[in-house]
Amino acid sequence: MNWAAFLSNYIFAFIVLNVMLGLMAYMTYFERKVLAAMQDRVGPKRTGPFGLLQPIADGIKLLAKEDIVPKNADRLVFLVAPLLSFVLAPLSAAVIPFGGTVTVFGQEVNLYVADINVAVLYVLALGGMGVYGIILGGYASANRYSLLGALRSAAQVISYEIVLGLSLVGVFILSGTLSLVQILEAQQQPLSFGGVQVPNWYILSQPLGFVLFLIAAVAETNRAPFDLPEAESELIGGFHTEYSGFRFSFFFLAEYINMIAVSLLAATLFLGGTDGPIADGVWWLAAKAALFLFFYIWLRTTLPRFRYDQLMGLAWKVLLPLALINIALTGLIRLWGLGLL
Amino acid sequence: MSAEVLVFDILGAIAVLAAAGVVLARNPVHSALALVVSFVNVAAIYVILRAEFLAAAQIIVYTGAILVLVLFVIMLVDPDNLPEFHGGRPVQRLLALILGLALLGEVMAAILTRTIVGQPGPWSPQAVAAVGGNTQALGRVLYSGYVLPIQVTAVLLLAATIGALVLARPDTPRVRALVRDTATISLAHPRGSEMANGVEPALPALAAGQLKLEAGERTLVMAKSGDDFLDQPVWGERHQS
Amino acid sequence: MSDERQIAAMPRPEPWRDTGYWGPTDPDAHPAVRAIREQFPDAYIDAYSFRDEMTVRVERPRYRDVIQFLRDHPDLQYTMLSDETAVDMLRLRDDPRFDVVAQLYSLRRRQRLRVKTGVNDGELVPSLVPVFAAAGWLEREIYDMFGIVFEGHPDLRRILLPEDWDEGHPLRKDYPLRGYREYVQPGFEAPAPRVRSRLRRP
Amino acid sequence: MSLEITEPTPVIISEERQVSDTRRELVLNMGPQHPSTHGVLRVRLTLEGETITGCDPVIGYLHRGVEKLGESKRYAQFVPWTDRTDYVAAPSNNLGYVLTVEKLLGIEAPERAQYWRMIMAELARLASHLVWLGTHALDIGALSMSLYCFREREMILDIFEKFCGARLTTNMMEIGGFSRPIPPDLPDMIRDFLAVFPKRQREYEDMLSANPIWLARTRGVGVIEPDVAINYGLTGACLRGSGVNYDVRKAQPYLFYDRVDFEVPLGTHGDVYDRYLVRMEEMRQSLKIIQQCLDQVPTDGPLKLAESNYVIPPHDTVLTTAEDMQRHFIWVIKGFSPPKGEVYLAIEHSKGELGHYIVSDGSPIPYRLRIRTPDFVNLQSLPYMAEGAMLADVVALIGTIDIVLGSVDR
Repeated sequence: MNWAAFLSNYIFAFIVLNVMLGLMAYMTYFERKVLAAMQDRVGPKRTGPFGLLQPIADGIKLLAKEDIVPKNADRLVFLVAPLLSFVLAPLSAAVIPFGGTVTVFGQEVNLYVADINVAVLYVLALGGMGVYGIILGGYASANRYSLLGALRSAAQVISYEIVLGLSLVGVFILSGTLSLVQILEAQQQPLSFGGVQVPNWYILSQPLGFVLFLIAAVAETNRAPFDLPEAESELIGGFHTEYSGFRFSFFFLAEYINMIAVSLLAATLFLGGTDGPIADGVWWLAAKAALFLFFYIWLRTTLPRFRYDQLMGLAWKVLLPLALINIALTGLIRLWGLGLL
Repeated sequence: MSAEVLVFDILGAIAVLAAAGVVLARNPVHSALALVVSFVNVAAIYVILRAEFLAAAQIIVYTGAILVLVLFVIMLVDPDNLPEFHGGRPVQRLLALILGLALLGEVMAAILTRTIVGQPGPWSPQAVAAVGGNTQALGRVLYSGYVLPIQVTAVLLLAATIGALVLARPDTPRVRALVRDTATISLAHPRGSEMANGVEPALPALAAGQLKLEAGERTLVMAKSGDDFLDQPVWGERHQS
Repeated sequence: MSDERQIAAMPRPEPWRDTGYWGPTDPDAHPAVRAIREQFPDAYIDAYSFRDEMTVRVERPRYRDVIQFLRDHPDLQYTMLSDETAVDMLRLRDDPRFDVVAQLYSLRRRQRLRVKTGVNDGELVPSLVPVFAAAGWLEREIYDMFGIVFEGHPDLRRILLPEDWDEGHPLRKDYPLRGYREYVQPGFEAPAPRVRSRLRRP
Repeated sequence: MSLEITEPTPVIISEERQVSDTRRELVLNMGPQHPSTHGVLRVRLTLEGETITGCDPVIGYLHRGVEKLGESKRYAQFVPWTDRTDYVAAPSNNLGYVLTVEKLLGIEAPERAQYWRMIMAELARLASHLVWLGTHALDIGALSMSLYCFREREMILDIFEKFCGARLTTNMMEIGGFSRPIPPDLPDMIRDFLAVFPKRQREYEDMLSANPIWLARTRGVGVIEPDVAINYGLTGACLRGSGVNYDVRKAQPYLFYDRVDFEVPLGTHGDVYDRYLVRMEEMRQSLKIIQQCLDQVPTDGPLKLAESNYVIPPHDTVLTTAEDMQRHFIWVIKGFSPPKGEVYLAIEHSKGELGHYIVSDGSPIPYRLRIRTPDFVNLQSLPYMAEGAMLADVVALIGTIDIVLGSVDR
């Protein structure tokens, strides 16, 4: 066991996790500020300079709130469900490559926590497991309507997870691998069309895949136009109605971590992660991820909500066929490229 | 006892205990949760065996999709008309016990006497590494030797989905009973009055200026005075000029 | 008076007299009144006009038939029931205690008409719901406020007051302004405390 | 740290009735404390899976007995109560009541006052439509629409505040005209608003009118055929959305609506989207009306019919002339006694036809005061529209009827 490599990797993982949690907290602040700016108002400004301490204030408020467990709730499952979705959310950042390898104090440190050769499948698996947080939350609240709301959002997440997976197959065909590190390297070699240096980002060669991935990612995290099961909580009571206090904030913050994780994934897969015109580096990845986060918030301010049947219809009748067509096309082009056609 | 074997023993033990939990739990949802735990442990064991693709597939397919649908059924169906797990007449229980013990005996015999030993297939670790990892290896084998089985299972799954769709189709779409027949009014409007003579009155003459095109393929008709369109409301597609 | 006011544009004499929104002001010249007279000679009681409005009073049993007739008559066509309400005539006259008033409006001829009928306490009034679906809630409110029961109404129950309101019907003239007793909300023993502020009269 | 609540407070009361062996109906209570019921409205929905099979709106949570109060207050004392019924468009309510009383008394406000009444009524229509658009879009999910709409409404409320001192409960109209002079810079303030608003309204339309999700959520939802709308007694945008041309300002013009040129938009499909288009067009027409009124209004002349005994004498002459002081004293102590008779007058309120029916027995207190509010009658069509609709559509249907519970429950 090469203890030094393990230790450095562990420290890097520790840093990534803390950065993710910090980003998550300030993502709420970022969202409220951008939302306010788009709605012609100011947003949180009182707590600390420019309202920067707002996330901490929210955290303390939620901590101080009474943590009610309904009487006929299934106690154990009720307590575990939010933890499940909160813990699984940041794990998907483990496979995101934040850069190449760097020598620190003479020690080789590679700027990714783990390079699994099925990295994208690992992220999909985490998404699949995340559904359990929602379902168990709804079931354990013993409230008939939060159960219905939970099952609805579970059905939505499963349908869009399929679309998510299939929309990425195009990228796998082009890059020939599932590991994000190798996908990043594949995107770093610039292509040259008649002297024009074009970065080989997959958004250029996979536009349809990119759009499908974006829509499915927004739906997967129950955000913006696809937040019907939660919004319909006015009628039915979404899965986290019975939760209060810090337990509720687990669900609430898990959503934000999911958003950040998916934005990082999208930036790495389609916009060439840390690859940038001037100096490659993690700041490019951060800029691209911020672009996606802004897109999330932009959707939330402008678009109204889907109705439940339109939402499911969109997934199965529109996005899935498009994803399959995208795979077929990419496959044909790939074969034509290899001359095997 | 290298670290791997130790971890394997722990995971194996948890998986077996969880499997036992599936059978013993009174609440069906708890037994489903136990099943989730055992699936995750099996996936972890796959990872130890360097079969990451299988581990990811196990979690995505089994726990992520199939078990979620099982949970759907368990939660949506009322607990009281779920089949009784622990019931069953004494004769059945006795028979079940005997068969169970027989199965256990066979398995233990096979394991203890080491008669079942897998033959090493063509894919030695070096061959797998040469191809670029077990995902690539799996892909090659799957789509070279086993293309026919894949097509057959695809058709089978398609048939199953269509069957499910037919079963779940709502019986007959209800047409909304129009309230008009009880309280019809005789504003000389074809659908208002009882259409005694069955003839629909002519469309009202529409000056071009009166149409105001709007987004969403809709037109608003602008009435200049209180007397326009009084005998015939502007209704329906007929005004797509 | 200051001269500045004299030169004010003198308001038109009798401004509300000749708008023509209710048809001719002379009862005999009004088409609807004439049609009712010949169609329902027994049900017609009288017709009178005030300002530019025309009111027809009919017998209670034929109330729904008259209004159905006014709605379906080809050249009357009072197709919209603007409003239906009741007036407790306790202090103005004694014989029929209540008046059920229907304000009709003819979309086609852009004219209004008011049909009234006298009802005593406990008598049944033929409901207008089969003629106008609008009468559903209007009659439920009349029942809620006055206690007039409409025969033929699909579900006549209280609409504004809580279901367990057992103190009669508030808009009757003999119902005190503050009600008989404090209303105790279900689930509470005492009524909501009334704030006695120093400023208000005791 | 988690305290167990002893007995669960039933926020959502539900019973499940066995309709037939295979189907089971769910009864669901929506409200009365509910973010998208525009106030305290409770809707009992019976659901079969996703579609609604029965819908029974329960109202009366905001019932204050306005009509009973009307029978214990003098004519002029009741005016503040009118702007508490529909608290979103208070000037229109004042106008409705005051015009009916003036018809009973047989008097008419001077020309200048009538023009200013028209301007204020149209501004109230704009304010009410902006509240409708904001909350309707918010219910369907477009968050920022409500912020934009209330930003414009703020400008209208400032105009009201400059005119009568109050933003919401304006209580501005009096029997016989206005007793306070018109602030000199008010017309310019209104003209600035007229210059800014069309551009802002185009912003709303860019966000909603061609938005595919908005179209998907509103087109074909809550369809009402014209004859059914007439039969239900619907008025206002709910009726005009189905193509029936009935606008009280055109059908039975009051004030000077016959001197002003404007058009009445009529929808062709009678669904939520058409009513949205009709109301947006109504806003543009109101701008036209206000513009013409501002041009036509005489800049001087009396604001109040001071010489009639039914009207409170103007403040300045009360202090100076003995005769006015005496008239003022009698008017305040005894009030005025109108002729015996009954009067019904309807005006075009932002939500439909607002009618007042006053029976007078000659005493200074009205014998019977009936307020026919448009949203009470329009709300009756909710069960007709909701039957067979999806659960998520109920929110859109309540929004399209545009109800304010103050005027539904009175």
